[in-house]
Amino acid sequence: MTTLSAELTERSVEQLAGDAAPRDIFDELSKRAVRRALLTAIAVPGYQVPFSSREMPVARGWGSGGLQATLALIGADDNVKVIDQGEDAGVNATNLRRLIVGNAGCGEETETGLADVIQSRHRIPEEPLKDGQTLVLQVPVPEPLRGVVGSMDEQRRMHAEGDYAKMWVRLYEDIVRNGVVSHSADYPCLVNGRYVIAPSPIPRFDVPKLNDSEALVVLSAGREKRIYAIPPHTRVEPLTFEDVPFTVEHTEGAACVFCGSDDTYLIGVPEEDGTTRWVCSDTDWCSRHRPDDDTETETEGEVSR
Amino acid sequence: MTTTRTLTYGETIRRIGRAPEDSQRDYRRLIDVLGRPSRIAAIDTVDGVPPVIILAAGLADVDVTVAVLDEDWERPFFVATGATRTDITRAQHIIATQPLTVDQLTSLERGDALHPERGARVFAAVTGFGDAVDGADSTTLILSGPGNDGEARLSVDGLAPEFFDALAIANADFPAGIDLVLVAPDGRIAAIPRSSRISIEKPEKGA
Amino acid sequence: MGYSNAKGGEEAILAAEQLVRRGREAGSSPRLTLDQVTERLRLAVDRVMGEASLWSPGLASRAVRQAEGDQFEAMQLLRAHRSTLPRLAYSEPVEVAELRVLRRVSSAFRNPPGSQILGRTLDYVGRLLDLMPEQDHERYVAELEASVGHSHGHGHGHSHDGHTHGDHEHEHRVPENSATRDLVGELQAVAAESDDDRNPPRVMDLMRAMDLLVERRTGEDPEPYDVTRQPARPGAPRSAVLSMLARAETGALVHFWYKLRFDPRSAGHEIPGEVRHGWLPLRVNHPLTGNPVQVAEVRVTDVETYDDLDRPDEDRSRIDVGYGLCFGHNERKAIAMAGLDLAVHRDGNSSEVAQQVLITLDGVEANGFLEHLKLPHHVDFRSVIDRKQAIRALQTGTKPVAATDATPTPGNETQQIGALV
Amino acid sequence: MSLTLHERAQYAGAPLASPAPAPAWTLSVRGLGKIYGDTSEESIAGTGPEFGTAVSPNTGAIVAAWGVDLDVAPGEALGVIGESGSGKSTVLRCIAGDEPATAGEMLFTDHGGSTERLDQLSPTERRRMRISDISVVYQDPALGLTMDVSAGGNVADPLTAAGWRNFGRIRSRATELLQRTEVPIARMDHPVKAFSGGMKQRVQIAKSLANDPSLLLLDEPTTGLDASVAAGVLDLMRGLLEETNVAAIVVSHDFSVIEMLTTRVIVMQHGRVVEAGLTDQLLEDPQHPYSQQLVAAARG
Repeated sequence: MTTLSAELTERSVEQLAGDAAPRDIFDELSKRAVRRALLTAIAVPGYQVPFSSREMPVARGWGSGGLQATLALIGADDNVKVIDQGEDAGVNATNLRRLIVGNAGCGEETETGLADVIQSRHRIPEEPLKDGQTLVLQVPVPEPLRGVVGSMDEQRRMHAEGDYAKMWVRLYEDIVRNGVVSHSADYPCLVNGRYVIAPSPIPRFDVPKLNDSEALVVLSAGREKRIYAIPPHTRVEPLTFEDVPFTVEHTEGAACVFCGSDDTYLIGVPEEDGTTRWVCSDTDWCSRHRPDDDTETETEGEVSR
Repeated sequence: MTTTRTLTYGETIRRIGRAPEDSQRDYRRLIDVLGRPSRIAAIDTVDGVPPVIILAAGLADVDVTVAVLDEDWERPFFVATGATRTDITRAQHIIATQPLTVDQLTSLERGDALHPERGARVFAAVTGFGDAVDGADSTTLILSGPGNDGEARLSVDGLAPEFFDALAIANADFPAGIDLVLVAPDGRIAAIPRSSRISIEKPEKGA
Repeated sequence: MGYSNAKGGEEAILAAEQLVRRGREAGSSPRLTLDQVTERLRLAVDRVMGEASLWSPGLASRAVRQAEGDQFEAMQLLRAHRSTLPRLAYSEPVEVAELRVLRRVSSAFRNPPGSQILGRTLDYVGRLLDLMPEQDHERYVAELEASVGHSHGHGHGHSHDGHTHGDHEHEHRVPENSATRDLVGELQAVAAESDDDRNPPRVMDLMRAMDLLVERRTGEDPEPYDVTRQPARPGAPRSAVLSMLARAETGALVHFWYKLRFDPRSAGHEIPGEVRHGWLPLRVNHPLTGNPVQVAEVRVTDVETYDDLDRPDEDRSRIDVGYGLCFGHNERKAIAMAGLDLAVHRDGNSSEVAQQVLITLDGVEANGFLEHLKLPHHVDFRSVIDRKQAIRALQTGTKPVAATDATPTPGNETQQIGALV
Repeated sequence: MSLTLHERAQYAGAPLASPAPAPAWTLSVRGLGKIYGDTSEESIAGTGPEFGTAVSPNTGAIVAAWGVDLDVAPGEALGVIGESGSGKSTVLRCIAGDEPATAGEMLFTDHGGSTERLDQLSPTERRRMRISDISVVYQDPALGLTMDVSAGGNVADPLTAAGWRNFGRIRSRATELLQRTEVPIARMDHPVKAFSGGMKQRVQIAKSLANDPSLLLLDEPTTGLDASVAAGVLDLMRGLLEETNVAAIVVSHDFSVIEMLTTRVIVMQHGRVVEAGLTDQLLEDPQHPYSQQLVAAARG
């Protein structure tokens, strides 16, 4: 390959890419494809709409679906909140937020109430969502029947016919064997009395927030190229038998060491002495509900260079 | 509904093709009304181009099949959007500047339980939303289902009650069905997803 | 020059090799130095060392260069070279707790004891193709050097190699509220790869304190099973599984782990308690004094992972443990290894999963057998054609076509049988 | 919220036809046929008892069953007997909906008196019939049960499919059914793969009765079980048929099974019905040579 052509390709690539302008990471027509798929998802609540999911600057399984949904939704005048496990400053949330704000030139927000679009992995914020807000949930495995039946054709038939008997049998077997429903996060839910969905690995604690929500909830699975939605004021019920109450994660006597809350989703921070300190998973909510005189800014764990 | 053809052809094409920030804003309004059937929102209008064309253009591109039921606007629409043109029975998007007949509605692709996404989306121009003083040519729909706390009412001018009866039957086989987007000349929009159950409120005085 | 299998192979083979040798030296660019391979293609070198199961960055970079970047060729070269090396001694067992950590993250806990240490990782960087023009490189490196000074423990100012031009000026503004500062305090980003000694408490000890774990220290497997001396077959102990996983091909491990995600019995996935990259001491007993002496340090990635036992026949109150360790910095391999160690434990060491882990994941074996298809098979193929003709003759009731060479065709014999059927 | 026919009609405002007076039979089949391969007319000729084969000389197609007529009324059990290859299991699979019939009309009337043309229903509607209207007990339990699931769980399957959502009631209904079919309740929560052949059939029978079906299809239910176990299952089956008002079709190659369970029987050979009549009459005085051969074998 002669040097002339090497030089040529370098210059043409540079003209194409432009020097320092923030490059677009998701082209306009791809946004329209996601928008069209989302229209069907809203019109058929709970149905997993196949969509032309593109590879993104975040790896598959790290939020590429959520990123495409958010970028398809937002404009420059939107405020975007991005959280991972409930934390704005989580490293993955930080990376996603950088990409979104850098690309769309939109506002950046950590207060749930002030955000137009909230992209989240595995949590629904503690602050109740309002009319006009949209929650985008990142979804690793969109198919609730994945652990029930192996064949994908059979899974599609079951959804098409609303035939979820096998799912209920699993629930029956679970209770018979363990005395309690042992399904932890990503608890299967029935949307609009028709489709069973995987609500993404949110804790059972967050599932009731999906029912009759004021906000539109968009669930986007980039790797498996499926998008589905829960419109506002739509019935979402966790699959439970009438006489087996739906329980949520709760530890008796646990309260957040920062804000004292005992009715938000808490996570245990293991201490050297074997005890566990509880802290809010929704760090932004926690910071806005601390007693005013709280000067304690003790950091978690040891600071290491 | 005619438009004065003062615009040059090139001018029309430019106005149909929406800038990314416009189509994004239109879209947010569309999913707001689609998610809450009976809610009415408004998109920014563009002089000389019917809003129904504007809204649909923002969602059209080479990857979507469209049927434009309007001789004047058909060619400029396809030139401006590059969308793939097809006949009404196979189109994913149908743009109707005039009321669709019941036959046309029943001929649309509704998808099936295995492929609900194949159900068509109709962008239909209407004259208004219950604006006519004497209620003439106005149909009041009672909508229930996702997006509504119980029942909600939506009055639509410019589409006959039979149209909505046909829509109800077309969407009876949920999840197969058709999603309807209604666009008034002043840019107001509303939508009826196939998940909505529709019944027509009988007017008090003789129909 | 065409080649015929029968004769004249010698010249053809030599000619082919010359083409390879000349091809390798062609081109206007200078020859790739070993330092360039080791420093600029370090992850390729790490991967080849793992899959060849030989720790030698120098030899591995030679293999990568010689193989022109082809991983399978490189691991084949290094594995074959390994067979030329005499085994001088057996190293002493080392506690993995002694790992001197460069990077350590936990998915299971927000604040693991000893905190998350991000270290050098691309995990939280936008994976954008770097289109920076070549001539800007010097300026970029200069800025990089300058930036090492001001980025300190606090905040996310971590610099990371190979990040894109676009991100370069982008200032991380960490949202300023107290909770986030607390979190940031914990999520320490190690600015540069520091060498000071550090081994934080292990998450495993924490889990054992909670008494939720399945006990895998059963003592049934005291001496590590040596897969190079005794081929590992189903039923082999855990140390055989771990050894085969350690030398398995990275792509095979990733795909085999991913395949399991679509089997309803293992649809959920495990959660890594700890992913670590760092240095392990290598000790042997001194021939005279008999005391262990450290002779080297080996860089490894190790992963400890936990899974919810949710099958009917399992103890639902317990969490199972998987472990994986491999040479160099190869997190996807170690994560897959730990997941498959756990999967084999759950399914049993004579299960189908165990068999596939032990038999099908070695890159040299799999690729060797695959590429052997290029070898001449004309003897077998003639035999295949012969049977096809015999069956076709039976179906159409005709006498089979006489074979091209003079050897007697079994025609009449098939005809007789044909009449009987 | 998949819409039933009734809801759909009402929803769309169209008037609903009033149900016709309930007919005498649960199932009436006319001209049932199943051809594997070329299904044109050409395949029929040259097949049947008189030709001693079901393989069409013209097209090579297999005319597994052709021109089969049968009726069965509530509370009655109809036998279908023939050797393997006679087409008896094919007939049963077509009625069950496991296979689409090539020809024929199948009219089905449930307890409530509403009638359906089974052969005109979509696969989805056919499957829905199998929840509460038509149940099958297969010779191979793996076709009727999910092996990794417990006995109770297998009985819960049709109950949840029919909309039962109360765990306590599901469990007591499953317990009641398993007790009725003499499955030891202590083993109710064990996976059925651990059960013996006879016990698996008893679980299948319990599962088949879960939603009080109008029609019960038994495909060689005791074949492959040793004599004493088979006798126990047949005895149980006979008791259940007498107790409930279910219509049943019993397919078997064994006249003693037919004799024990059924009141009427049809004899099939090479895909055709060669004789039909009351079971005990046919046993006493079989007309068709093939029937005589079968009866002789049973008496032998």
